[in-house]
Amino acid sequence: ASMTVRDALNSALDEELARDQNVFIMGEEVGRYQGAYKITRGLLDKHGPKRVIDTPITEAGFAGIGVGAAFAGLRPVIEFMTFNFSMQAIDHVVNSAAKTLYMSGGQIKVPIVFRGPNGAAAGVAAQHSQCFAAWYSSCPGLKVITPYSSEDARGLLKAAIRDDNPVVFLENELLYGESFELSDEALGKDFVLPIGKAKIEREGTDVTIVAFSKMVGFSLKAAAALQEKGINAEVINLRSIRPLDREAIIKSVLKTGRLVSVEEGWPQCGVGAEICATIFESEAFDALDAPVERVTGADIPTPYAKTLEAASFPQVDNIVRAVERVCYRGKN
Amino acid sequence: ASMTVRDALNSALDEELARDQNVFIMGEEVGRYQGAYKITRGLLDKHGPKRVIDTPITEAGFAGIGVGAAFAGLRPVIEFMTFNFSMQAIDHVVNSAAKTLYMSGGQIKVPIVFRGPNGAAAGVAAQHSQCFAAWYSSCPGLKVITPYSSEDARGLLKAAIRDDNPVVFLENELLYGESFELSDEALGKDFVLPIGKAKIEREGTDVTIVAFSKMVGFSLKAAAALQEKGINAEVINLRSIRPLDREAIIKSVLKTGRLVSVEEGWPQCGVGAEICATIFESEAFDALDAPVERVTGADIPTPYAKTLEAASFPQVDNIVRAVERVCYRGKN
Amino acid sequence: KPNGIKIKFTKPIDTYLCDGPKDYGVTDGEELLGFLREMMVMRRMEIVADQLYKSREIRGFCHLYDGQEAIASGIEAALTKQDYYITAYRDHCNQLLRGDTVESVLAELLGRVTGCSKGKGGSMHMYFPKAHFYGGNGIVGAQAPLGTGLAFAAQYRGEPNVAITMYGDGAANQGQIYEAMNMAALWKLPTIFICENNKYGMGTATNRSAADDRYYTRGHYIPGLRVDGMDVLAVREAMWYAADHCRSGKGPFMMEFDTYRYHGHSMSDPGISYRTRDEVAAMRAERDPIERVRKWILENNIKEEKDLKQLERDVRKEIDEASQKALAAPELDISELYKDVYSENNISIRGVEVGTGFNPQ
Amino acid sequence: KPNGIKIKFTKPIDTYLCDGPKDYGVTDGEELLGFLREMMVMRRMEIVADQLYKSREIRGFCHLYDGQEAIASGIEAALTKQDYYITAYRDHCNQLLRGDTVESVLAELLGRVTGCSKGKGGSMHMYFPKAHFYGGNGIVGAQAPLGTGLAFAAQYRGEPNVAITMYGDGAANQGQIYEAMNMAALWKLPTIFICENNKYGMGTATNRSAADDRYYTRGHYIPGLRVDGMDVLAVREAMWYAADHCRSGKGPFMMEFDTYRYHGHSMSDPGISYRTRDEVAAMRAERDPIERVRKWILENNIKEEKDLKQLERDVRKEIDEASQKALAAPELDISELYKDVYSENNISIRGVEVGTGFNPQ
Ligand SMILES: Cc1ncc(C[n+]2csc(CCOP(=O)(O)OP(=O)(O)O)c2C)c(N)n1
Ligand SMILES: Cc1ncc(C[n+]2csc(CCOP(=O)(O)OP(=O)(O)O)c2C)c(N)n1
Ligand SMILES: [Mg+2]
Ligand SMILES: [Mg+2]
Repeated sequence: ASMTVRDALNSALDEELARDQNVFIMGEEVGRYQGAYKITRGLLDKHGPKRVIDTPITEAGFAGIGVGAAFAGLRPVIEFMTFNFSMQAIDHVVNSAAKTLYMSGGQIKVPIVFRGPNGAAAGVAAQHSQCFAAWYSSCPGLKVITPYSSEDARGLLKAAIRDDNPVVFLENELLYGESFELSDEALGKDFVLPIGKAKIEREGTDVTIVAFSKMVGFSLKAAAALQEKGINAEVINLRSIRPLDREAIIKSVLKTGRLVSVEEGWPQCGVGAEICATIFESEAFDALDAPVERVTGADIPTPYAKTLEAASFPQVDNIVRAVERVCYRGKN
Repeated sequence: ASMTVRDALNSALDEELARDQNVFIMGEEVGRYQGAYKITRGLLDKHGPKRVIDTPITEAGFAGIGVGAAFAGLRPVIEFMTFNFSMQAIDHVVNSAAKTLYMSGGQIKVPIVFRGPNGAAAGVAAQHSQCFAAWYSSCPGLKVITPYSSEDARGLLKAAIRDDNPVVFLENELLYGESFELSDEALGKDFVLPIGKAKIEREGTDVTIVAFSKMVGFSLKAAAALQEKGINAEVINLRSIRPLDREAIIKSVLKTGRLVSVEEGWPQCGVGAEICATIFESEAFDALDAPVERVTGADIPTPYAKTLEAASFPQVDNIVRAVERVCYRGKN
Repeated sequence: KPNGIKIKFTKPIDTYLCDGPKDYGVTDGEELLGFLREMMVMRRMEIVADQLYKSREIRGFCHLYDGQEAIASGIEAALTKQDYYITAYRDHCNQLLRGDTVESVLAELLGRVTGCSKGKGGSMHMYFPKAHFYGGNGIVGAQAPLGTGLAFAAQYRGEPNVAITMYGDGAANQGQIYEAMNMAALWKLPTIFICENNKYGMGTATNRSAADDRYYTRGHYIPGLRVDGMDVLAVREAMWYAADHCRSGKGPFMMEFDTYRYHGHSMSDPGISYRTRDEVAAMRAERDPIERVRKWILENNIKEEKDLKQLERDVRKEIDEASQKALAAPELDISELYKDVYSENNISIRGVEVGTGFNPQ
Repeated sequence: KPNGIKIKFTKPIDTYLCDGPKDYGVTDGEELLGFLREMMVMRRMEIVADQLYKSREIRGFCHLYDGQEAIASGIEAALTKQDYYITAYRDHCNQLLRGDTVESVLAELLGRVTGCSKGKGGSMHMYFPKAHFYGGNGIVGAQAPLGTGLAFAAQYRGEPNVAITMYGDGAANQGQIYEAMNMAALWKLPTIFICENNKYGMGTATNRSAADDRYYTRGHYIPGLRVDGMDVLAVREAMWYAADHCRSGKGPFMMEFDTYRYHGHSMSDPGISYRTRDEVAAMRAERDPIERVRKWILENNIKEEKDLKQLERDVRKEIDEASQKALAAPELDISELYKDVYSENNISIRGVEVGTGFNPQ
């Protein structure tokens, strides 16, 4: 069956609400408005206002309420309308949620999911285009998930809700409407994907492209283009940024000897930087035939105008060129 | 002359307050209490309550007020009692301060300094020990400074206050009481250091150690210990994390062929990770005789107990061992 | 052409911890015509923006102000251009009334180099520092401390100016507004917190987001007024009162304007799933701020119906021309992508790929 | 041994949007002795903590509760251990009174494995989930939404329990408290916001941090009480009243306890640069919460002076023993450094150097 990412997220939420009375969804416009991006469509009608809760526009407040409820044993799913607004509440994500199990010597679990669209959408300018993958993934105690396909969306969101740790679940608005094939298994009520495991979306032998979220699709397109140029790229969908599946990356590089990382976030101290460090610190380093390259969002606040915006984020071409460089093609 | 970092910061603030009526200091307990860590000691008496302003405990509020005042042309110095509390106000640092010049097409400058102690102190546990160098340094529009010595403190704080851009100035509580020699030049009222330039604290030929803040001191100690083992290490004090002085790092690695980065922050997507990526993306890669290694804070929330805490952050030994490894010593 | 027209406010002004202004406004024909024209321009500009959005020339978020025009007009009539001003993302008309042109606003919406932010900001990020207008802010509530900071600067420099912060009923629950109010009151900053209560924050009605929706009292220890925001004279009268309060050193003031947005929250919201078509239609029929001024003009025989029709045609033409001009302008050159990140424009900046971006050498 | 002792509160209870409880408490000898002992234990425990800090056995931040004991005691007397409870970093005594032992609290301060958080949390991070105590929080104000979330859980599950959030006068200005209050009132959550007004937030007196320092009214639309926090019976009476309000479904309640901290803000603060020694001395002499109970006991001939002296000696001994035991315990084994980051403890975790840390394989 084919399903949009939106429906995959929606069905995952629906099923988890039905499965466990402790699960509830809370956020701005998640109920009567059906979600700013319609991820929660129909859930209020089906599960009622006790389980699907519209909040005032007070992120610190409702994120904190969610964490408190999780302390007490509930399993909140907190929607940030977009992750840009999670900055209002970031102290609760990090200081209240991520650190409490440790600070309490293992006594207080915080089974909560913070979810919503992350990173750039289209034409929404600097304050609404930030990628939080690197920041949150730097924090011990959190798990950070970045689904790409509908399978990812279903399997990882259900896993996140069932996880006993705080999970930051970074969706992408521009993927919501995209359709993907789903196996029967992936349609099952208990379909969960393991958190912390990457997926090889395309096997290849010449070069490894590591990406997450929307950039997985771009990387697959780049791989197709590269195939025509005789370069057989392997594409890894990280799925989870924390725990980061370093083994999957290393294993692939041991095979290909070449690596390009792709992300929409800013370059400095980004996910690509971490991948670079991972290579230095593993046996993959010796297998390298070329230096690793990053393709990233440009190091600027996101501009509004269309052409400028397009130049601020990786396009398929950028990936192709970077791969060609690490394969010593196109250079000179 | 010898001066503590505390006095260096204090004198820099004092002089800039005296120099420019638009400069003021605002924060919790900066006035009558003389600063939680006494950085602002005496300034209220000297410059009066209009220039040294005690605020309620409302970081989002006073950080935002500072940014608004900067929009209007004042030059606020906002003290976060510690940078841990900057998470309450991080939206103003990033969305209100860093992005506004760009969003306004260059019309609105935001000459503001956010300063205070960053990272781990002693025995203050997980919520009070976070290093924000990587997060803030990922943000275009911000400058991020991490002074080590009293010279750094004076020259960089004065430069930050005179800068027309928002600057995040990350001090270290455990350095406040340390004394350093200051040249006559560094005592001058107009002594400023260039933002974005690293300093070679110790020249060496065998390996480069890149560090910032307190870890510069540890790295110098490690270098001394390594000298005894016949390894001549160059120690780079980054001084500024954004702009990051990539050239200085690259130049050094071209000479030494080996690199270890040291920081107290968490490893994932940290400053060390960025340094790793920088090497891959520069000619320094070809000069490498060994893979780069990171020494970082352990990937855990900071524990309170003394021994555990010590094991959570780089010690001189860790640096020595990492250097020995990249020099292929000690690794049989 | 009668002078000194006295118009009693149809809705009484509600007061909190203060006496409040008089219950009528005084105006004259010229002024009323000025209000009418200005409000027509705003209305028409937003309708053109709506059209340009639907034809995919404008992208992303786009929040329109139609229905709320009397607030922007009444505020300008009461303040000077030295007074500081900040609002949220619904900022096109505020930008315009501070002194910018329709062309500049539309060009920004279109992402053109001639836009007020050179196309870098878009709908939510307009600024007019010449007249002390500091945006335009996409983060709900963030403008409150920023606006308080503008007031801080005014007080710091001993200026007689006030600073106003506009925010919505939805934003009114944001904690940082309370932090700002506390400091404003503690330090007696000359600032007016203005809640534009248009009854919904996106799709949530006020009674579902606020434990107490009398926003003019939410300053608790700060005096406030609730005023008909569809009546430009009432807005002005109330703003005079509040600004006097601030300028006389008494500290901050809370203002609530009772208003309504005709459009959905933003272009992606049809605006009828959480409120009825009837509600919107009734509001247009009974309380429209432009119709009201038009009625005053006709009732007082300042102009005839046909003159006002002509005025409307003129306004349309003017805005269509501005729109054409805006459309004709190019986007910013791609080389400017890396400008304005820092004030000095000589710091190297990485692009998407290695070796791209800006390098000052 | 007289029963049913009636004690009129020396300070009247101030009310806001409610009638308030009666102006006296009823107790008996046994109960008073219980209060006395419990408060002596708290006092002594904090003094021992002070000593251990000065001998460098305790490190980092350490905020003591002496002076405020009647609040912790009065609250426990009014609530059940099913009621939810959260406070700030000044949490040693709350932890103790929820049911933990002196040894466990001191061991945590000492970073020992026998500490309530195994030495990982320290002074600011104590928890006793068995009795619904959720800390201990180092971020000023953060506990307010968290505590509201505890109340949310109680309501969600249909429990009869209330949740209390304690915060200081300094914290009272934090915006997130207002966000939490709004939602609590909107959803009628059974939660009591308790401001322990000890007159200073670190070094800032309330009149320099709050535009309005009647914290019991700061809920604006939420009823509140201001109560003598040095009178354990007044605290209990007020808490009964507030808890009744919450349990009956009427929503949140604001409580302000008028109190004082004898020590500086934390161990690094001598506590006399922003207040006078006289002020502290007068407070000890006139309002000490323990002395007051002692006086009631003597006045009502429940015990004699010498019995109370003996009680004090017993308490000292008990706490010295607990302290010795705590000191004797080891720190957590270094191998536990990487535990409790995640609930499953099978995720690999990097240490300071490559190759160090935890690897499940
Ligand atoms: C901090 C934050 N949270 C959420 C949003 C998303 N958002 C944008 S506008 C809006 C509704 C605001 O309503 P209101 O304040 O009443 O203003 P109005 O749109 O009615 O003018 C929301 C939820 C945001 N931009 N910022
Ligand atoms: C968000 C935040 N800002 C600042 C601090 C530093 N700080 C710790 S306690 C304190 C004073 C709090 O005073 P109050 O709320 O009155 O509580 P009290 O200490 O008097 O019990 C401050 C400023 C902090 N821990 N968290
Ligand atoms: Mg609204
Ligand atoms: Mg206090």
